[in-house]
Amino acid sequence: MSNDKEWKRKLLRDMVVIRTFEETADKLTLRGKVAGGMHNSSGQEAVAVGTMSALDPKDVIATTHRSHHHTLAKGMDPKLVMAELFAKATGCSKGRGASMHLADVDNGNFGGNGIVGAGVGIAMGAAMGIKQLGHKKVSVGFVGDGGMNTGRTWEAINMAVVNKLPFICLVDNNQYAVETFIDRVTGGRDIAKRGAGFGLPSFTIDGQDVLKVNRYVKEARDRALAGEGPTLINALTYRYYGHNVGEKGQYRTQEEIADWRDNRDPIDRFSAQLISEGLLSQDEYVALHAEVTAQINAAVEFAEQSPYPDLSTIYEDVDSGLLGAKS
Amino acid sequence: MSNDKEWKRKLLRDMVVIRTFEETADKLTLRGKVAGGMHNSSGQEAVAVGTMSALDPKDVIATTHRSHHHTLAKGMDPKLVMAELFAKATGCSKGRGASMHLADVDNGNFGGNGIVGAGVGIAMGAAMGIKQLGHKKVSVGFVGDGGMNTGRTWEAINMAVVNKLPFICLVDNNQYAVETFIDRVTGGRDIAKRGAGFGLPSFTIDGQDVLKVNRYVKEARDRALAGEGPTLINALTYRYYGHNVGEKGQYRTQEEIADWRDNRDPIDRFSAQLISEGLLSQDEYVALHAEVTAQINAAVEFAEQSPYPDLSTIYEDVDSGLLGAKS
Amino acid sequence: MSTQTETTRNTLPSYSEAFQQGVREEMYRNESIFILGTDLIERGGHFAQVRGIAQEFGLERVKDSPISEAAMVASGIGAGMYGCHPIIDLNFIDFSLGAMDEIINQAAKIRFMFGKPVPLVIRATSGVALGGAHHCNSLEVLFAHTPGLSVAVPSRAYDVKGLIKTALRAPDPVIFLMHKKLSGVRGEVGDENVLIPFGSAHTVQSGKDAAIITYGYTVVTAQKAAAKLAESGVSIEIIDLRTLYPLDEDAINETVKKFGRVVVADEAPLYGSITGDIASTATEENFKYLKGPIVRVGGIRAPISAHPQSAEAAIPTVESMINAVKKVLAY
Amino acid sequence: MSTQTETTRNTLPSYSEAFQQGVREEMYRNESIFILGTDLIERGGHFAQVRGIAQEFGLERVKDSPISEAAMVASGIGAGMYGCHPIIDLNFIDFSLGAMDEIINQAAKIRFMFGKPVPLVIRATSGVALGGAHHCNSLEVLFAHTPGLSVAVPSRAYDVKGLIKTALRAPDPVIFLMHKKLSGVRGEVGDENVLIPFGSAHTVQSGKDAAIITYGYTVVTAQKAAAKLAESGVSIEIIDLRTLYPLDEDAINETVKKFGRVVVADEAPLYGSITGDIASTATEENFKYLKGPIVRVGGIRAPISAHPQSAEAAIPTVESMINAVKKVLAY
Ligand SMILES: Cc1ncc(C[n+]2csc(CCOP(=O)(O)OP(=O)(O)O)c2C)c(N)n1
Ligand SMILES: Cc1ncc(C[n+]2csc(CCOP(=O)(O)OP(=O)(O)O)c2C)c(N)n1
Ligand SMILES: [Mg+2]
Ligand SMILES: [Mg+2]
Repeated sequence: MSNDKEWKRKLLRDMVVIRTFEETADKLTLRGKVAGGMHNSSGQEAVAVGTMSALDPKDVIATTHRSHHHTLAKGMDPKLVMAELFAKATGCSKGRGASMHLADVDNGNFGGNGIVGAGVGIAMGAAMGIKQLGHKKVSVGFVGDGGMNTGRTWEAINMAVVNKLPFICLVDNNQYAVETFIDRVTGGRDIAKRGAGFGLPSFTIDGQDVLKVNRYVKEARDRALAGEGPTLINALTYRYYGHNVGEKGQYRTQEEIADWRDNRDPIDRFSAQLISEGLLSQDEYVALHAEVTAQINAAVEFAEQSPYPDLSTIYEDVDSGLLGAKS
Repeated sequence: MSNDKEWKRKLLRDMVVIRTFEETADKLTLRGKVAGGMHNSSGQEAVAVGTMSALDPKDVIATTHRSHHHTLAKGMDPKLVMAELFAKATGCSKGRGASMHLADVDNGNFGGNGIVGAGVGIAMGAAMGIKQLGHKKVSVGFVGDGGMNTGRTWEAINMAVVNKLPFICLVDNNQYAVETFIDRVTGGRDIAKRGAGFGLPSFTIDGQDVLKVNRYVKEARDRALAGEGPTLINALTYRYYGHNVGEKGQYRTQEEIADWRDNRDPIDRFSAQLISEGLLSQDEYVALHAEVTAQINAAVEFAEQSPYPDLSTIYEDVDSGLLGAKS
Repeated sequence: MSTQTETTRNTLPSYSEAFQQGVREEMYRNESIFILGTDLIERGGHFAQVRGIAQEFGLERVKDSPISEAAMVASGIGAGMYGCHPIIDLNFIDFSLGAMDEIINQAAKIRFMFGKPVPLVIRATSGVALGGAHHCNSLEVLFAHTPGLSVAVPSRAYDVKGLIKTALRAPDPVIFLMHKKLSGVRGEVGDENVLIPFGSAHTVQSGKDAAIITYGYTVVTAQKAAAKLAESGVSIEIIDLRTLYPLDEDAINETVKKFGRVVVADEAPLYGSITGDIASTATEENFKYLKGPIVRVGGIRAPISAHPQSAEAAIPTVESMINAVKKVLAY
Repeated sequence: MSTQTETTRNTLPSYSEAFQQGVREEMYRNESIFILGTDLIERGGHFAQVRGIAQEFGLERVKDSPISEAAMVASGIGAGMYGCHPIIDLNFIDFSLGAMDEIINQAAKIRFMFGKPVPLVIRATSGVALGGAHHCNSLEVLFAHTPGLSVAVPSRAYDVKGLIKTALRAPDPVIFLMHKKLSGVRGEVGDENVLIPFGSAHTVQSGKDAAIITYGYTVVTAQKAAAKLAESGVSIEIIDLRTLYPLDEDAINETVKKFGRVVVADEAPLYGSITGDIASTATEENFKYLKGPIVRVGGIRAPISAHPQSAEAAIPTVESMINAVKKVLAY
C-alpha cells in the first residue's frame, strides 16, 4: 500500500516534470533558445507516463517528432533533454538533434524522429531483435493519429503480427495532425478497428487517465512476454498548444481547448484523485511543484551553461571507418 | 433474355480467350519467345471477366505484374498483347514493357506494373482525376493478396475513402505471393476485415464465380457513381501455374492444385451452367474453343511476324521536350 | 487578375508569394490544375506557398491530404494520366523518400513505357536550414539522375514564378524545389506572360576573372563571396542554373570557354552530387579551354546537425567559396 | 565447415553461391546474424543466393517476409540497433524505392544522430538485364551519395564472398548490390579467412596504354573491349572499384597519374551517375597528369526497355567502350 502510494506519487511527479519542462521550454523557444522550434506535448502527459510506468526500464521505445514527454517519462534527466533542445554538446544527442531527435539508445530510447511513422518501424525492428536474441523485453512504438495514415505504419504492424513480436503500437492520438482534424483524413475514423483488421488486439482508451493507460500497456506487455504478439493501443488525448511553438491557427475552437484543459487534464485529474484518496496533501502537491520547478530551472541552467558542439566534430561518427580497414 | 444469353456467352468466351491465351503464351515462353518470362493467371479468369463485364468500357483500371487476364478482359486485342509479350514494336507498349507492362491508357487501361502495390495507387489517382473533372466513371485498382501487405496500398485506400473517390480495390486473391502462402504473412488473415477497418464496404467473395464477381463490382460501381466512395472486393481465386513460367516449387501440394482445377474452375463451372441452362450447346462450346484457338493462333502469328522495336527509338518519349522550349 | 492585386500592394512579392502568383495565374487558365498536400487549406502550406488559394478557388482545387506521401504522389500520377495537372505539395522534400517508387518508378517512366504523358508538379521545400538531419536532405541528384524527371531549383521570386508557370504548361513530371532559406526573400516577378524555359541559366552577375556555376541558396553564398572578392579587385561571374534538368549546357560550355577558371558549387554532400556531372561533362567538352581543373564545392559527407552553426559549417560558406575561387585564379 | 563442402564439390562456386558461402561462414561465427526477405526459405531467394541456409540454420535465422519493403528495412534497423546483424534481402534493388526513407533517413543517419551503430546489410540484385523499366534501375548514386551508407558492387564470386564477410563484421549499414547477369558466373573464392576491405579496388588486368575504371557487370564489357583492342596491339588496364563507398581514391589517383588517359564507365544513366564524381574528383586532383579529359561512358537518359536488345543498347556496349578508349588514346 505504501508502495502503491509512492508509485502513484511518482506517476504524478513524472507528469508534473513533463508539464513543467514543456511550458518552460515553450517560453524559451519563443525567446529563440531552441533552434527549429519544438513540439509541445502539454496535455498528453498521461499517455507517456502511463505507458512508461508499465514498462521495465530496459524495454525499448521509439517515438516521433513530439517526444519530450516520452523521453522524460522513459527516465532521461531533464538536463540532457533541455541541453539537447538548446543544441548543446551536453544534450542526449550531442546537440545534433534538438527537439525532434532525443535518444538514448543504450537505455532503450531508440529515438525521436523527424519523419512521421518512422519510429513505429524502428520499434518493431527492435522487437524483432529482442525476439531474435531471446530476451524478455518489449518494444513500444509511439505514433500520432496522423502517423496512422502512413503506409509504413501498417507494414510494421503487420510484420509484428505475423512474427508475433513483443511489440506495442501506442497511438498518442491527440486528434490533430498539425492543423488537420483526424476525422477529415482517417478512413473509418476508428484506429482500433483498423488494428483489429490487421489481427492484433486493439483498444481505444482514455489517454488522460494515467492508470488506465498503465493497465492496458501492462496487459499488452504481459501478452507480448507470453509470446502472444503485439497490441495496438489508441490513447485519446489532446495537445493544448499549437503544433509547433507559437502556432495558433483557426482549426479548432478555444472552447474545445478549454474543455480539455479544464475538464480532462491528466495532471489535475490524477492529483485530485490522489488528494481525495489521501495519498497526497495539498501542501505536498504544492511542494512537489516547487521541487519540480527547481529541477527544471536547474536543467535550463545546465543547458544555458553548456557549450555548443565543437564545429570540428561535424565529421565524426558518420560511419565506423572499419569497412575500409585493411586487416 | 436473348441479350442475357449473348451476354453470358460473351463472359464465357472472354474467359476462354484468356485461358487459351495464357496456356499458349506459357508454352511460347518456355520456348524462349518471351524475354523475362510471364506471370500466368490461368485459374483467375472469372475475377478479370467478372469485373470488366460490370464496368463501362471507358472506366479505368490499373493492374499488377500478373495482368494478361485483366488486359484481355478490358478489351485489348490478343494480337497486341501477344506482340507485347514478344517485345515487338506492334505490342500495346511498343515492345518496351513485355508481360508486366501491358497498357492502353487512352482506353482506360492504366497499365500493369512491375512493382507490387503500385497499380492500386495509380488507379486511385485516376479516380481522383475522374472526380475532379466531374466525369461519371469509376477506376479499379487490381492487387494481389501479397500486395495487400504493402503500406502504399493502404495509403491509397485511405485516400480514396476520405475523398469519397469512385474507386474499387479489387484483390485478385490467389492465396500465394510467389511461394508464400497468404496466412503466413497476412496479419488477421482477413483482407475484407482490414478494409472494414479503413472504413469502406469490403467483401470477400468467390472469385471463381464470374456472375458473383460481376454483381459485386456492379454494386460497387453504382455506389461509386452515386458519390458514396470506394469499395474493396477480396475475390478468392487460384493460379494453376507457378508464379513465373516454368516454376514449380514445393510450397503447395498437387492435390490442392487439382482440387481447384477439378472442382472450382471458373470456366468449367460457367460453361456447365450455361449448358444446363440451355444457353449453350456442347457443340457450340467446342466451336467456341476452336474459334478462340484460331484467334490466339492468329495473335501468335501476328506477334511472330511483327518487327522488333527499332533500336534508334530507345531515346524517344522520355519527356516532352517542351519544358526547355524557349517560347 | 491576381497579379494586379499583388502589384498594387506596392511591396514586392516574396519567393513564396511568387509561387502563389504563378500557380493562381495558371489555375485561372487551366481548370484541371489542383493542389494536394498537408495543411494547405487553412494554413496555406508550411511556407505560406499556397496561402489564400483554397479560399479563392475552392476546396475542390486545393485539398488537404492524410500524411501519406506515397498516396499523394500516386494521386498526382493517376489524375495526371487521366487529364488533370496536379500539384502535389510534399512540404519538405525529405518526405519524398516515402514516395520514391511513385516518383522514380512510376511518374518518371510512364510516358516512356505507355506513351502517355504525366503532367505533374511535385513541389517541396528543400535545402539546408534548421530542423536537423531529417529536414535537410539535399536530394537533387536523385531526381536529376532519373530519366523522365525535370528539376527546378529557383533562387529568387522571379524564377519561382516563371518556372512554375512553365511547369504547369508542359505535360511532364517536374520536381519543384524551393529553398527554405529563400522563402521570405522579396523580389520582382514577371507579369502573367513571363514564362521561363527550363534549361535556361541566368547570369546573376557578369565578371571578368572566373565563374561560379551554382543554383538555389548557394547563389546567395556565391554573391557574398563575389562581393568580398570584388573588394580586392577580383571580378566573378555567377551563373544560376535555375533547373538541373534540362540543364543549360550551352551556358555552361560558354562559361567554361570564356574563363577557363570555373567553380561549381551546391550544398548537397559533395560525393555523388550533381556538381560531379556538371564538372566532368564540362571538362570533357571544353578541356582545352581550361586553365586548370574545375573546382567543386559542396557539403561534407555527414548528415546535417540541428545545431545551426554545425549545419552551416557542413555546406559551402562564403569562405570556402572564396578559397575555391582563389584556387582557380591561381592557375 | 561449409567451405570444405563446397570445395570438395570440385566445381567452382557461382557468384550467388559465393554469397551463400560468405553468409554461412559468418552466420557460424556470429549468432546475431539473421536474414529477412521474401521467398527465402523454400525458394532460397530469387537468385538462389541463400539456398539451403534456412534448412541449415533454422527458421529463426532465415525469415520469409510479407511484401513490405519499408518494414523489412525497418526490421533491420531496429534489430541492428538492438544488437543483431540483420541481412535484409530486398530481392531487386528497384524495390528499395519503397524503403527509401528507412534507408536514407534512418539507417544512414542513426549513428551520426544518436551515436549508435546500425550493423545492417541490405542485399539486392541490381543492374540492367531482363524485366524492363521496373526491374532495371541503377540506383548506385542514390546510396553512394548518402552519408552513412557504404556500397558494394562486386563483379565476381571472389569479391562477393570477401566483401559480404567484411560487411558482416563491421557495424555499418551496407548496400550490397549483386548484378543479375553475373549470378551464375563461377569463379574462385577465398577461404574463410579472406576478407576484402571496402575501398580497395582490384586490378582486373594491367595495361600500358590507357585505363578503364568501372565496376559490376561493366567490368565484363570492359574486358571484352580490351580483348578486342588487344588484337590491334592496344593494352588496357582495367580497375574494378568493387565498392563505391568507401572509394579507393588511391587506386584511382595512381591510375590517372600512370596513364593520363582514362575512361570511367558504368551502366547507370550517365547524367548524375557516380562516374561524374569519380571523373571530376580525379580530374581535380590529377589535372596535370591528364593527357586529355577523362571520358565517361554510361547509360542513356531513358528507362530500360523490356526488349532485350533495346536494353543492351541503352548501356555501355563493347563498341562504345572501344570508342571511348580510342578517344583517350587519341590525345
Ligand atoms: C513523412 C512525413 N510527412 C510529413 C511530415 C510533416 N509533419 C510533421 S508532424 C506532422 C503531423 C503529425 O501528426 P500526428 O502524427 O498526429 O502527431 P502529432 O503532431 O499530433 O503529435 C506532419 C504532417 C513529416 N515530418 N514526415
Ligand atoms: C515492391 C515489390 N516487392 C517485391 C516484388 C517481387 N514480386 C513480384 S510478384 C510478387 C508476389 C506478388 O504476390 P501477389 O500480390 O499475391 O500477386 P500474384 O503474383 O499472386 O498475382 C513479388 C514478391 C515486386 N515486384 N515489387
Ligand atoms: Mg496528432
Ligand atoms: Mg497472390
